[in-house]
Amino acid sequence: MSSNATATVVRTGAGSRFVIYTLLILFCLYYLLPLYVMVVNSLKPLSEIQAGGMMSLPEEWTVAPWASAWSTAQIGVEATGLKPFFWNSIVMVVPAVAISTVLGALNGYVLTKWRFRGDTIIFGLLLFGCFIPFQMVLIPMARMLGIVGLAGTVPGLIFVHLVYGIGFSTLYFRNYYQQFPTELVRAAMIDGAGFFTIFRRIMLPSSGPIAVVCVIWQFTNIWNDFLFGASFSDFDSQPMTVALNNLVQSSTGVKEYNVHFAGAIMAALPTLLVYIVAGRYFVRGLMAGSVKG
Amino acid sequence: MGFLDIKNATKSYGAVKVLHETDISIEEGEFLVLVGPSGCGKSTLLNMIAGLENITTGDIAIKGRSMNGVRPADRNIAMVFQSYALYPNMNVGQNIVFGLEMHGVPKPERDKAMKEVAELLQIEHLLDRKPGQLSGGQRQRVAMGRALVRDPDVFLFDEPLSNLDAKLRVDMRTEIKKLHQKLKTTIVYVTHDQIEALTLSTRIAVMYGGHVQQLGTPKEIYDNPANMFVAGFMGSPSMNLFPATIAVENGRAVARTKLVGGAEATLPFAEGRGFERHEGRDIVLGLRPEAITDRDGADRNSQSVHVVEAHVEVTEPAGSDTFVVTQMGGKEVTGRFRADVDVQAGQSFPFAINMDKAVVFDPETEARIS
Amino acid sequence: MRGYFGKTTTLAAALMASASMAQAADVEVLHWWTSGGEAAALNVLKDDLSGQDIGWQDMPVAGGGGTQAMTVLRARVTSGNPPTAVQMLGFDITDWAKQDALANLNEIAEEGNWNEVIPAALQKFATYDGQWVSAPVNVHSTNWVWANKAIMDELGLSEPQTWDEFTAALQAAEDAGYTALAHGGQAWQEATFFDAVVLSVGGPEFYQASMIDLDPEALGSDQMKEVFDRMGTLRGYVDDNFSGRDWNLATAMVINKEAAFQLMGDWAKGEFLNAGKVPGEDFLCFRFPGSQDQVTFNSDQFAMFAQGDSVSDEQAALAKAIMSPGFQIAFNKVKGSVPARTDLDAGELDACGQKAYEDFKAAASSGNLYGSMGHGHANPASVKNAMYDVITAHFNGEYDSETAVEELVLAVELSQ
Amino acid sequence: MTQIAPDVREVSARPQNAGRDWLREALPKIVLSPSLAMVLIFVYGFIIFTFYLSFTDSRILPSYGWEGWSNYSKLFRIRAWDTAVSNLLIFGSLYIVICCALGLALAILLDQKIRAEGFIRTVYLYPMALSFIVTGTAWKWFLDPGIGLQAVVRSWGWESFTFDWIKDGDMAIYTIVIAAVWQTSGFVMAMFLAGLRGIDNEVLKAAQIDGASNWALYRRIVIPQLRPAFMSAFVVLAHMAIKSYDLVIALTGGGPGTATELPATFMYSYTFTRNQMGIGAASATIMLMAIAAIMVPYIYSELREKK
Repeated sequence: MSSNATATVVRTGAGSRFVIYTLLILFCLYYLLPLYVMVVNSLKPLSEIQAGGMMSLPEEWTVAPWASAWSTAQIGVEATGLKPFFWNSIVMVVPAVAISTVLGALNGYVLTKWRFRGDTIIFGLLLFGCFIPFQMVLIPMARMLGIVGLAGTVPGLIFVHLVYGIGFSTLYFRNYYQQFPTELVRAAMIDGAGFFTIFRRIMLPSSGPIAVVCVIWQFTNIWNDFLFGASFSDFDSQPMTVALNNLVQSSTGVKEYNVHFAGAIMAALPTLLVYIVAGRYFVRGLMAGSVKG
Repeated sequence: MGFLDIKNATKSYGAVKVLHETDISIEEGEFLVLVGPSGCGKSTLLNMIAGLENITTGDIAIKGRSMNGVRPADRNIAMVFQSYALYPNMNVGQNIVFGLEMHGVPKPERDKAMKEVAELLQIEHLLDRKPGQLSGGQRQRVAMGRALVRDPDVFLFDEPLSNLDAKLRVDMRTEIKKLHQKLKTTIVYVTHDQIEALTLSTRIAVMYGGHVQQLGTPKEIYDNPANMFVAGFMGSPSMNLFPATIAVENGRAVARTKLVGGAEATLPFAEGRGFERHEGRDIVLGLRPEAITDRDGADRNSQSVHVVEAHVEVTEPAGSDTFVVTQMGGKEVTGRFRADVDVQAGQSFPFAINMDKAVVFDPETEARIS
Repeated sequence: MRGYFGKTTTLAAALMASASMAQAADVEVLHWWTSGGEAAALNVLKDDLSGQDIGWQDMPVAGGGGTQAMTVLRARVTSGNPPTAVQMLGFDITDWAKQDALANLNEIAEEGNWNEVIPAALQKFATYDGQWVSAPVNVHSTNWVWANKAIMDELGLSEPQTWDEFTAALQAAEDAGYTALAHGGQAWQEATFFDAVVLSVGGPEFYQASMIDLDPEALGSDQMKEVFDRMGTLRGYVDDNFSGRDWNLATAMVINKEAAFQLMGDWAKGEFLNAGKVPGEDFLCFRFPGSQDQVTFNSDQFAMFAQGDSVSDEQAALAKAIMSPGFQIAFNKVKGSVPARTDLDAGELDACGQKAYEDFKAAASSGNLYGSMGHGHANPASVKNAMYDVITAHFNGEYDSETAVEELVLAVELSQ
Repeated sequence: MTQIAPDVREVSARPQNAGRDWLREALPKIVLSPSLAMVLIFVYGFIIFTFYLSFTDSRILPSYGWEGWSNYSKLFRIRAWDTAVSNLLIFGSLYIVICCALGLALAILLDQKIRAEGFIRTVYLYPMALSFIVTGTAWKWFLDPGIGLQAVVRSWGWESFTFDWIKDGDMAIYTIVIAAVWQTSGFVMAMFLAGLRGIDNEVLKAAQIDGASNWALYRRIVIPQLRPAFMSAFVVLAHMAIKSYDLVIALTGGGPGTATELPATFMYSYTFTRNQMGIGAASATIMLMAIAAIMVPYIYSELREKK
């Protein structure tokens, strides 16, 4: 786990450094282009968009589309904007991410430090579960939720995300804990610490980097999910993506592209924020285990 | 019944038996070293004593109480790991008392114990640091402190010095020895370093291939190795082992072996060892380097020193001694000469061989013949 | 199928029974009307209900012309937690009715005389097995051509009456440097062409046989090859950049005088009006040449999901409100469609709307009202989409007309 | 020793309780069991359920009339299915290969003590944070020859520039690749960057002293050491490729025609849009078997090696 966090010692000449920077900047443009299109067009009046020129800067700058997307755009019968749905998403995403991370950590802990006959098969089963197409589970899942009485509830939705997120969080934590010295666990056992004490006092305090990776991954996936959010929510718990979809996909009527773009960026802000804030720990977290072994 | 009894213990992973039937019994206050090359089963045995691995068959008892099924925390043992296994998120003080905390010892007592241990190991100034900020030797001390504070029945050490540099290793070795002499605790210590084994232990179990090859005091192990493996593994440079044949001359058993150039050396055994009955038998003769010296360096108390002219192949001055290499029975043989002896490679030189110290092995079974 | 669903509905009923205690007098409505105008129109309904102390729980799921909503509906029903009322189209209503999932609205229908005021072609969808199961909100007709009047005037064109006149007009527009036909390359838009072309080639009988009765002979006939040939001709007048374009962008081409014509349902009118264009002055609307007497339609309806034995009071109130003349006019004024009932005064509608309402009433009384295949009112979803596949593949040049006919027969067979 | 430590012997000497022992032994398994149970029911149970449905006459909702193999025989006669499968092969292999190549290249470039590395890294990484519900429209515009890249380049004076793949049935699938690569390659880059940072610099110094050129250094020393990163990237990418749904819906809706249909969109459309749940289930079954055929040996070999 003691990895060298610095850049490579490979040396490059001035000429190749110029080429490297040029390439890096070109790719920055590639990655930023769609965001540029969205931002620029979210700051134009609709008439400018309809007049064409999706790449050009606004002649008249306006934040009206943003205000509209946030609080007055038509989402359903009422023109509420995305505001109320934002909270719905938070209420669902935060517990789902938290539980799935903790559960993944526990699973990884058991699978690496409390190994038993057949544990690899169980891990294989969990891992393969990541690959199931979500469209396939929609109907049986709805049925199960109905049977246990969680249909159309926030806990139900959290549960669904938990089930289909568990594979990846277990994968991350298992690979990370595999690098974690087993001797520490043994020392703690001899010191008299039990299963959960070791987890809480020894493993968790050292799990920061991988927890960041896991949280980023789960947060992104759950926040951006549309299918489950639309199918398993209720009228009062529809998440942000469903609202955004309603904003953008309205079948007939004028398409207010500027408002759509503003709403889209708005819906993406929390995930963007997570990436920007936690991004620096992300590579470190990946480094500390998940891409090794 | 001893303080720590290992009775017929075995360990298997599936069909693979990594530890064969093992019986070891030591008394309170003994320092048992399990020594052997990697993969010999020594760490497995230690983990079984600790309760970190289950026993497949047999029994391990501490103070007469069977430990089967008793979890590590309830065995009243403490362990020092090779990597020290210090909890990275806790400072030194917390590391030391973690075990006490887990056993429900109240905080004032814990703090008192921590102070005492820190004082004993001279690490008081480190108590607030995190393990990551410590040097190797300091970590080693903290790891020991963590074990000491528990006042266990048995201390278990798993190659505790192998991550230290050579100088520090020697210092810590001495320190452990002192500590043992002072505290008189029972210790089981695993190492692959035979010098550590010889210097520290009161008893050594030499292990190889999942078997205990020999269990005995350091002197027994050194002087009377039970077989060729033990002979070769313990001591440095290791014991010379070369083929010879037993003959009887004038009613006295001798070993005959070939020197470089085809000359035959005849080496009489000490009186009364009874090798006469093995007349004509092919053997492997074992001689420590210190039993092969220059003429003046030979042991004056020895009954049977014999001088042989032999061809010197290499000399290796080592400061206090010079190691001189020749061949006997087609094998390289190293002798330990005094440093001021003028001996050159290529010349023929008299080697004084102390046959009192000779050990004899069966070439087939590799066991010692007595 | 009944066996399975019987169980779910019992369960659903049990769940809903407990749930509805807590939230008595609320209706949860699943729909996909999220654009400003539509939502405003629905608000009329909401206010109407709140006047009767019935709360409105809004459950909008937009996307794919209601397909997203239908997916959600299936999850909701399977989980035993169906919405109170659901916006539905055509054969979806029948499919759900077959599952015994919908509430019987006969009492309200009788009271409101629905049998008289709703044309038979609509009743085909709104009733199942002699029971009213849904309340139609509107009727969109889909065989419209929208034209830029400035271009037509410039080229001296009048409203084409026949296929040949139409192709001549298209050719003239193209020769003058305009995009002759504004079109968005999405399956349903191409299917909208197809509806109109089928009618223009073979008339109502052929439409009935091929699109509604799915007669393999009609589907494999020479007439059908002619239909595909004409589709190919239309393809020739579409610009290269059509694929994937949203319909409203195509409409914008007509508005902006880039294109001369667009074939689209009456919802396109909203785009013209929003752009400040005046019907009859800036743009024209007329029936696709060769289908002047027919109206192909699709109709949004609200079906009520059964909650126990009988329709609940709130559902009844909602159904009544939907069928009320006030709502029908108010809603359709905004939506661009026409009321589903034939007994209203259309004075409040605009010129195109009045014309459409007259056409609709005429077609209804003369039996020329046909469900649109392109909009799921001629045959079930599986067949419709199978036809989409072939029509789109042909339109995109993957098949020639002959292959297309063969594929159409096969696709329809496989989808049933 | 007793003088320096409190006596803990009493605690350790307490009699063993059989029930507690059992609990202690079983605790790890108990902790794991909810996850296992969830996966067994909600993944494998559903797979079996879907498998069963594929033999039934299910249309709008599950129904249990036995139909035998007819859904499968219908499935294989549907041309869109062939298209979907071959598209997945094209898309999946291109997507994985390009993402890995690009991710690796960017990681190597970014590993050269670049100024503002943190910023550039975030720029490369952020697309992963966005769903295609968000970026779909922007991409659609960008790829649209009428208003997107083609139009812009032409307005700069290069009149013959043509980029109309999204409108071209043969090329449209490649535009899906472009957008998919855009979304994930930054993430792959981060994985490789982490792998690169984990490589011992001593080894690189040694190789430099041995006279290895930079090119040889990377090809012979560095890249072989990135194998675990490749493996992780492969799992993530394969999983994304198979699940690609939003992407296609947002960009092309499966068109032109059925040119960009993928198994995931096919399955969704038959199960939900076309009310032919039986065929949808059959396609899901085939898809799962294909996934299993690729992933099971991979997972097996990975897990075996690690022992």
